[in-house]
Amino acid sequence: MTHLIETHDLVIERDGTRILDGVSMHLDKAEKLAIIGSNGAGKTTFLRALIGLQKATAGRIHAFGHDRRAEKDFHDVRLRAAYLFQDADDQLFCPSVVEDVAFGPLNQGLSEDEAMDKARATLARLGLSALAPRVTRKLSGGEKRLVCLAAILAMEPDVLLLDEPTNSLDSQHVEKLVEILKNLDIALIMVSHDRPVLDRIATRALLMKDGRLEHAVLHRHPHMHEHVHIHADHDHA
Amino acid sequence: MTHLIETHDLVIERDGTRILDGVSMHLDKAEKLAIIGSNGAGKTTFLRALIGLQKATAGRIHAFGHDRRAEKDFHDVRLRAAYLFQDADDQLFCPSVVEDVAFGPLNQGLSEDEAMDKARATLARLGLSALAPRVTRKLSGGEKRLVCLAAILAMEPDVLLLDEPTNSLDSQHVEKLVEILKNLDIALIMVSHDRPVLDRIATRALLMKDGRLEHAVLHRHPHMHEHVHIHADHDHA
Amino acid sequence: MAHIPDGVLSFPVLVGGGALAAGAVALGLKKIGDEDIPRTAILSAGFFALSLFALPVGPSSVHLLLGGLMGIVLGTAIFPAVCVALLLQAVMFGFGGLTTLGVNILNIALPGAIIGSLVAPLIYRATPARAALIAGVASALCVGLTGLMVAAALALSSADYMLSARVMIATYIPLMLIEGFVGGFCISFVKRVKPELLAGAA
Amino acid sequence: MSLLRATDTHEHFLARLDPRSRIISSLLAVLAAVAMTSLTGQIAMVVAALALAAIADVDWRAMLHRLAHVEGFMIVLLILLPLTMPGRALIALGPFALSDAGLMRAISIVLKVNAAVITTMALLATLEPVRLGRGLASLGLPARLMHLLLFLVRYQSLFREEGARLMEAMRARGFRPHANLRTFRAYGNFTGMLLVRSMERAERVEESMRCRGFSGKFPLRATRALSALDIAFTLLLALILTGIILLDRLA
Ligand SMILES: Nc1ncnc2c1ncn2[C@@H]1O[C@H](COP(=O)(O)OP(=O)(O)OP(=O)(O)O)[C@@H](O)[C@H]1O
Ligand SMILES: Nc1ncnc2c1ncn2[C@@H]1O[C@H](COP(=O)(O)OP(=O)(O)OP(=O)(O)O)[C@@H](O)[C@H]1O
Ligand SMILES: [Mg+2]
Ligand SMILES: [Mg+2]
Repeated sequence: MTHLIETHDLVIERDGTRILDGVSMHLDKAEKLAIIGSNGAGKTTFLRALIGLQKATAGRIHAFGHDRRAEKDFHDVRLRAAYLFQDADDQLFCPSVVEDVAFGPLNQGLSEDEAMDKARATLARLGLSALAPRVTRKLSGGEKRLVCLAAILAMEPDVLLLDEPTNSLDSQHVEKLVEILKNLDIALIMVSHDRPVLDRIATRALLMKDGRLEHAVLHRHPHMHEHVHIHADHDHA
Repeated sequence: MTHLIETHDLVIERDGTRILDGVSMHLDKAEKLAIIGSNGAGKTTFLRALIGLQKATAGRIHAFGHDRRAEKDFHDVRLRAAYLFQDADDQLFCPSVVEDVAFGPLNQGLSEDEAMDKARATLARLGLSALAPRVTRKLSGGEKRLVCLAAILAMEPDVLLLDEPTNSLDSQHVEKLVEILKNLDIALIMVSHDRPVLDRIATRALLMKDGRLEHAVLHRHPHMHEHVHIHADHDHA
Repeated sequence: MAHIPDGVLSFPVLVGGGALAAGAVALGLKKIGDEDIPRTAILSAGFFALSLFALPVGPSSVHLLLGGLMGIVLGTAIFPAVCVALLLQAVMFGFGGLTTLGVNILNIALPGAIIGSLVAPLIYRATPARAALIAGVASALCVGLTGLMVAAALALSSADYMLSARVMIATYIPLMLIEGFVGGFCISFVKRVKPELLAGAA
Repeated sequence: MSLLRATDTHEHFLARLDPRSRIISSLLAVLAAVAMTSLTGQIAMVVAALALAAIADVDWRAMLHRLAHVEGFMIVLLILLPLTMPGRALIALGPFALSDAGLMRAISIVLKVNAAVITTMALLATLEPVRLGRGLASLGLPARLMHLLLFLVRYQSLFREEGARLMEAMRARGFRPHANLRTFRAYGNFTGMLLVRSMERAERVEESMRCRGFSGKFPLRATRALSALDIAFTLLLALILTGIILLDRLA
């Protein structure tokens, strides 16, 4: 077993409804795995289960060389597999942006100063230095999302679990994110409805359907179609 | 002045920072107006100002034939211009889905039964009948978004103000939404980073930049590019 | 630990506590206008939800009493807020009791109301760091006073409880420390993020 | 967690009782439980409470779970009373002695507290909080207090969920609580964030309601008259309670 993360017949019930009905999958080193599926299919539930935020009803989760069952088994999984929440509001809880980004590194044992430096460096890498002193509650929707991304990247995880990372990002920031994710030498699982972005990043895809993950194929072919561009008027004036 | 909604030199400051710095625009009947712009540009702030949720520092808002200044001026604007919040969680407050969708029609003076019928009909139109009895807080991210859409469509407004409506929707639901919006015979303003969707719906586009709205041109040209498709494996097996 | 259940206290203590609490709640209700009801209520819901979280500290876990913070944010509206919260808690979760409702309201809300009203104006004007210090001390004091009042209610009910009551006071000391720190950091957070929240009682 | 299981979902006869009748009945029962002076009376009250719970068809496992929590407060008393009350020593533990009077006192408290809690749960925990609020209002609770209660009911579970997600976000980034300053600061941020969010939620919800044309107050339903069933139930209970009180005083 050399997979980074794998699940076997994972079953999850919530309020008596079976959401996941035997999910088996694995993630290998440096793999960029896309998970697609319709609204309510159980993608978020699955990601949360991987780091133990959602309790499994049955089945096995094996991560970083060990079986993970009880809450304490997941402590070090969470330090190595960083999770981007689907809703940015749920993820931010420190007063200022830079403190929020420094929270993960602090928990990893860095000193206050080191953690702050790392937070600032990560923000700079994403072009967000200007946000550092801002109050997290007073950011625009997209800004919150970007700060959450910085917060998990600052932990330098081995695996990224991204729940719809491009939601509410503008095209420039999507571009920047794609570049960063493509060049990162770590494994990631990315849930998204944004097909063009998945196409550019993913090396493999799975489809969540009827409570299971099925193989899906990525196949590329050249395509001709009409494309609309929107520019500011003066670009052409 | 026959525009449905127009603003003149709208200025908005929040916490002493000037977010909007003289926005002038207008929306005509049956127009589908796209507003684009980078994260934090002020798009959400602008939409909120149009229905008086965000107080303007200076400038004029003229809607449905009247100048709108004080809180009470906006009461009937809000019944005719329905606003889809950027964050679905903020918008849902009734215990069950069908009650939430019926809330607007009820306030418009329909009887309990009529409002419920309308709510059910709207949900059916969006293919969401199965969600009707569900608890709003226990929906997936995309499901919440869809219910919010149903809630404002049920009010049969004259104008739709949509703040990133396709966020976290799967491709089927995006498709359905695009069809509905294209075929609706009402005006709308749509803020979004989802260019392909804007392309298909918008008849005109504005760019939010440096606190102002600039004209932007939509121009279409045929385009050749590689396209990746993701299917479930068995589709091809 | 501050929620005394039905069946422990004597009738005179129950009646006395009930009467005083009724007066305090009426006073608090008078101070809030109809238009303040949603704000007070939703904030109370926030406090109520917070008090239900078991915060792990080392090997054990604590529930915050929040008397100090509520006093600072809500002022005298703390009485009705605590009243509905304790009623709901007694009915839905079986914590506290129906006959002891009055005594329990006083035990939690009275220290908060007095100390909170005293320090709220100071906190409103202070820097975040100073505000944190003041709020921390106030929170800890409120927990201590609540402990004393719980002990007093027991001791007044029966001489048999005397010694137990004294020992019980000692159990409040760790909670004072924890609530002092958490309350202080909380106010520093609020000062930086949404100082308007502190304008109500100041 | 919910004790609502039977009574409010099925057509149970308790569900057809007016909330006022249930509130008054449970108050009477709790008062009687508190007033017991003899062991016989206290045991009789526990039996009566269990019978009520059986009639209400409560979820016994949830009930046990809650009782276990309630005993938390009493543990201190239960341990301390036998050790500190004067009386005949039953067992000596070094310098400490368990007195008979103290032990009796502890047992009587356990019985009284449990009788009260079980009745409250049987009659009130199974009542939907919104109906409880309306019932209390028609019994004279000030309208403002009722609105506070109704808002509290509606929003406390929402904030508990939001809080739970914030806690998850902390755990997801490797947070582990210790007894140190960093832990307290994280809890302070957590507490502050939840408060700020409740405030902002209040603002947003109000906006969302205004956007959908809401302008007035929540409609209050008119109170209906008590039915014969309501009166019969409360009277019968009062009669039984009187019997137990007599038994207690004679014993
Ligand atoms: N708190 C909850 N309690 C019970 N069921 C829930 C809860 N939250 C979500 N569900 C249900 O679980 C199912 C899976 O939800 P999940 O959030 O995992 O979907 P998803 O695939 O992430 O969808 P989306 O693309 O819309 O985010 C849905 O049917 C949803 O209604
Ligand atoms: N509550 C607030 N108080 C003060 N400033 C705020 C507040 N909320 C947002 N801002 C700031 O106002 C500016 C505009 O925010 P707005 O939400 O309108 O942006 P947006 O264009 O909708 O961005 P996005 O695409 O990310 O949603 C941003 O710089 C943001 O940081
Ligand atoms: Mg999801
Ligand atoms: Mg926005």
